[in-house]
Amino acid sequence: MFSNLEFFLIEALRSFRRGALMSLVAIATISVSLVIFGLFLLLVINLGNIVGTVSSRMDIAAYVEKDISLEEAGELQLKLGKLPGVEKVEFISKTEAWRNFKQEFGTKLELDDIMTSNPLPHTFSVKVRTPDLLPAVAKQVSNFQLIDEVRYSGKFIDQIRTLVDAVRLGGAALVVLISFATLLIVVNTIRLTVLARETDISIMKLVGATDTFIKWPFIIEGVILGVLGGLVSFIVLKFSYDAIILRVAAALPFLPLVADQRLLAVIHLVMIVGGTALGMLGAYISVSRVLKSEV
Amino acid sequence: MFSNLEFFLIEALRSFRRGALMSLVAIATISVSLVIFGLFLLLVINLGNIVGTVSSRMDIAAYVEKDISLEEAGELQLKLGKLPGVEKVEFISKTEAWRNFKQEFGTKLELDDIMTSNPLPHTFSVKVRTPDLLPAVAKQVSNFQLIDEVRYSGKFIDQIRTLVDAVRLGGAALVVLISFATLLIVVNTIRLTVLARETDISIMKLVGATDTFIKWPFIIEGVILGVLGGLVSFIVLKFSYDAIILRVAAALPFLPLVADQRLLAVIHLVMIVGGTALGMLGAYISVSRVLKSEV
Amino acid sequence: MIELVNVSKSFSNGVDVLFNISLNIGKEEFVFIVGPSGAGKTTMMKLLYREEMPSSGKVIVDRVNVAELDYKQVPYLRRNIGVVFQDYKLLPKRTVLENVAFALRVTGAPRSTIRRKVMQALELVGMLRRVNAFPDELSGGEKQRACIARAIVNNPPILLADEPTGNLDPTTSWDIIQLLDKINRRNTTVLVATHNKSIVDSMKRRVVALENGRIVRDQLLGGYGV
Amino acid sequence: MIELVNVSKSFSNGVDVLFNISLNIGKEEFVFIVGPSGAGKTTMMKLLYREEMPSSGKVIVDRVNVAELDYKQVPYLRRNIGVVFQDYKLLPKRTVLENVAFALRVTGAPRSTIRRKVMQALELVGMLRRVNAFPDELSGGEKQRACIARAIVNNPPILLADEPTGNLDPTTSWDIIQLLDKINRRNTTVLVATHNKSIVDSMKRRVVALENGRIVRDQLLGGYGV
Ligand SMILES: Nc1ncnc2c1ncn2[C@@H]1O[C@H](COP(=O)(O)OP(=O)(O)OP(=O)(O)O)[C@@H](O)[C@H]1O
Ligand SMILES: Nc1ncnc2c1ncn2[C@@H]1O[C@H](COP(=O)(O)OP(=O)(O)OP(=O)(O)O)[C@@H](O)[C@H]1O
Ligand SMILES: [Mg+2]
Ligand SMILES: [Mg+2]
Repeated sequence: MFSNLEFFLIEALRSFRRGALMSLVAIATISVSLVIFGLFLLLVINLGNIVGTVSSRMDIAAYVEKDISLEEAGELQLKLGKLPGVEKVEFISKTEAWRNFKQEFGTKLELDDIMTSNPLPHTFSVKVRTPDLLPAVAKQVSNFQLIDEVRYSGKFIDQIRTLVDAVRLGGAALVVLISFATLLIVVNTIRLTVLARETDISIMKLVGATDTFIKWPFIIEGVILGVLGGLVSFIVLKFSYDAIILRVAAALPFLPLVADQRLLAVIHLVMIVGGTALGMLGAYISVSRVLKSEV
Repeated sequence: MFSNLEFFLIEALRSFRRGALMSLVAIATISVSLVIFGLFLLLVINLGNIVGTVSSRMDIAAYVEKDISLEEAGELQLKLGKLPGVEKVEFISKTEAWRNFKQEFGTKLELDDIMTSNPLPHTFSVKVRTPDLLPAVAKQVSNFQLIDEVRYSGKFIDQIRTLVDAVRLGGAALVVLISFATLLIVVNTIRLTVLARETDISIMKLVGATDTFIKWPFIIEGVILGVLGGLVSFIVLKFSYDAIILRVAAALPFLPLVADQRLLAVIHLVMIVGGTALGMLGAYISVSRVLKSEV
Repeated sequence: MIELVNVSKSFSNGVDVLFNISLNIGKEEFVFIVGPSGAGKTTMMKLLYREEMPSSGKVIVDRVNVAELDYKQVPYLRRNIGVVFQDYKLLPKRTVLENVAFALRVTGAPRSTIRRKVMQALELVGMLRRVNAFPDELSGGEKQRACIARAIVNNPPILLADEPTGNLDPTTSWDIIQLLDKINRRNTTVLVATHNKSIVDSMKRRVVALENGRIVRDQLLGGYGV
Repeated sequence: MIELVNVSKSFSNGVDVLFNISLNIGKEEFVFIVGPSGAGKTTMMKLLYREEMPSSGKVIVDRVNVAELDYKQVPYLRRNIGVVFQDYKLLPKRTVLENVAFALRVTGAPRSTIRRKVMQALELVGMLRRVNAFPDELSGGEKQRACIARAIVNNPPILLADEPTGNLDPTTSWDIIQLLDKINRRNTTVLVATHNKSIVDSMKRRVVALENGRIVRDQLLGGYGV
């Protein structure tokens, strides 16, 4: 088997070269579908990321009515920060809250004239890691003696959570669907190139070639088509995505786009490896089919 | 030319039937890429719609400090509603606003004990048609004598507006890109089926067929492949989208998905017509190429 | 009808095939082209219906210099030249009937006459039995006869037959040659490239012998050998 | 070496081609198969290397019933049978050299012996001049000779030649037949289907005549006709 590897490789390269136009058309098709796949993947990942970030901004407000010292507040803040699932705790003193309130409504209402004392409580703003932790964390926060009341916008959070779940689920479904579509397109493209050589295959069988012997060069050729298609799509996607995040970062700095180089590297790898695997698979399936239908 | 139409049609159907496997593979590829195209289109349209709706929920708050009668309020509401760009005007009386406020902060603050009178103003909540109209409308609203102050969350709105623009632009770019990709895939797929019949074409030329005569059956066959691919993708897309909106409507009732039957019909039409046109184009390009390269 | 003037042909990959060929064939003639394998017989015929272009010299068919013909005119030239290709060139996905009919269809002939003429031609070559078979289902000789039927179905003024009896038994071969002879008598110029010595010898027609791309003999009432 | 016992063959579309053929060919024999076009010569040969399966009867090659052979074994059967196909069956995108080499490559022969044997075979058929040409660039006779070279390159114990001289001039034809004869003397069973009367007549070998799918004559030291 392996003594033939060199020969198979040469064979594959030759048929690739001699059927240049078909090969180019096939590579173009494969690249295009992989680029779409990659774009979709990045889109879904970014959507998930955006929704995730938005939802992580949801926080719990914990009110303390008793007048506490800054020391007590700091201590409590530390304790709250150590609760599992909590990302960040902010302290807004009642004075600060009152200032904010006055800033919101104040200019037109002579509040200080009406009210002699600040009616608002101290507030701890507790950020949790994921929105589904909100109820549990809220419960724990309310167990602290000093805390009088705990609030979070339950209904809104529920909606956001459902939305996040939906985007994640829909995204996953989309990725599965597009993966499948890409698979179909790549496999079909390669199948078309193999079908075009049915006659060759039947001649090879007639002069005593085993199925395995016929298969290998086709599979290697499929791999070559897949690798090249994958590489082209990788290059296109890398440069266009880099351009996109640059532009988006400039225009919409508040949008949290994924620019984690390691994640992107993984995606690019997936595309190249995927292209290769699909090329191989496509060739394998097609040539096996043709072989079976031949004498 | 047209006396031959029947013949060409028969020819096309025949070669379609006799190259059944290749035709099926081609149709599958075309359908798949059209389905992706359609999904993308629907995704982009829905994203645009969602962002649009979210942003249309942004409103202008116009405060009236003077105590006005219900009559006056109604009159003003009517006038505001007639401003260009305004979609809806809501009136929140100071009593109502105070009640809302107390509901938000009230349980823990004995507000009524502290404050003898309601410190809040009457509010008109003005919804505009598109977020970019906000500044202009706000200015006009502030021109009314009774209105003391006008507010809208400028920075947030600016962000939203940029986001909406970005989604629309990005969506349009994506749609263009995916259209192009679909075009490439469909055209290439058909090209592969034509390339597989180069020998046939050269024989036809040798027995005296004109280029036009050779072209037509291929073009008709391309149209058939395109139509069938378009139809399959239409059916797949229609049923899956219907299923999706049903589920989404149940799970995320607040998400404004596009279910406008006329718009959907247009999209489906685009897919079938697009498939057909691409099939024709693909066949035309490929067969012309092959013809030129032959003797 | 056919005139070659100082025609040479080299293929793009540097193979020289024909050297300075000059030949004049009248409308009523029946000419055998003989010569060893690879002498250039097929290439010479290809020049006439412009499957190949001459490297130099003039190829005149029916008073027209084929090499200078407008691309658009080539199909009409080819309709006037029936060709029995050495390798048949049948369309693989069409039946015998369809293959033969194709040569008439391209001319825009009405459907009714097509069927009649096709059946006539197939009868002449003894292929009525296999009209609905595909080329893959034919024996070598049957393919050859289908190809002959296609070449004559159109009653072209010129008929080129490249080794038309290579896969036929002597009896059928003889029938085919008689047929070509009959066609020739109906005012068709006929060129036959062949290795069939007995046929050439017994027909006693003009013989043009090629060797290594040169005409080495041009003899009225000739035989296969010298 | 080869034994057919009551073999019949009908194609799936209902065409009956062979009727109750029985035939026994020894290891050292050289047999001509003759008969009119469409008689069933090619079909009979196809049964031997299992391109077709018999509808009934036994086809025994080298003591093995070919029809019952395991699918995996078919390539090995075919390596033992060199075939000159009537329609050549050269791989279009490979040169003459590569086409001939292919028949050796499938056997896993080492590279060095491949080149030597291929050049030898091509020399025997007089094709050294065109080793790097593609089939499209060959004349009819050259294709045929390339196909012959491929069939013999492997020194198979059985050689089937289906109309191996249909596109060759008498001299080359004669050379090829002498070559087949020489191969036969080196202990190879040779079957030649042919329409070439003069060759069959002058070789004086066993002749099997087919007509309409039946053996009508089986004669040692026979001629083409009766
Ligand atoms: N397309 C081509 N490119 C290169 N060489 C070619 C091409 N076509 C033919 N030849 C060469 O030109 C020479 C003459 O070929 P041609 O087919 O004319 O021979 P022929 O006389 O018809 O022979 P045969 O009797 O074997 O058919 C051959 O040596 C052949 O290899
Ligand atoms: N695959 C097939 N399907 C149907 N009929 C076939 C098939 N192959 C061959 N035939 C028919 O079987 C008959 C015998 O064919 P075969 O090729 O064996 O003839 P042959 O003796 O080799 O003739 P020739 O001398 O013309 O090559 C022919 O009439 C042919 O049309
Ligand atoms: Mg020739
Ligand atoms: Mg035969």
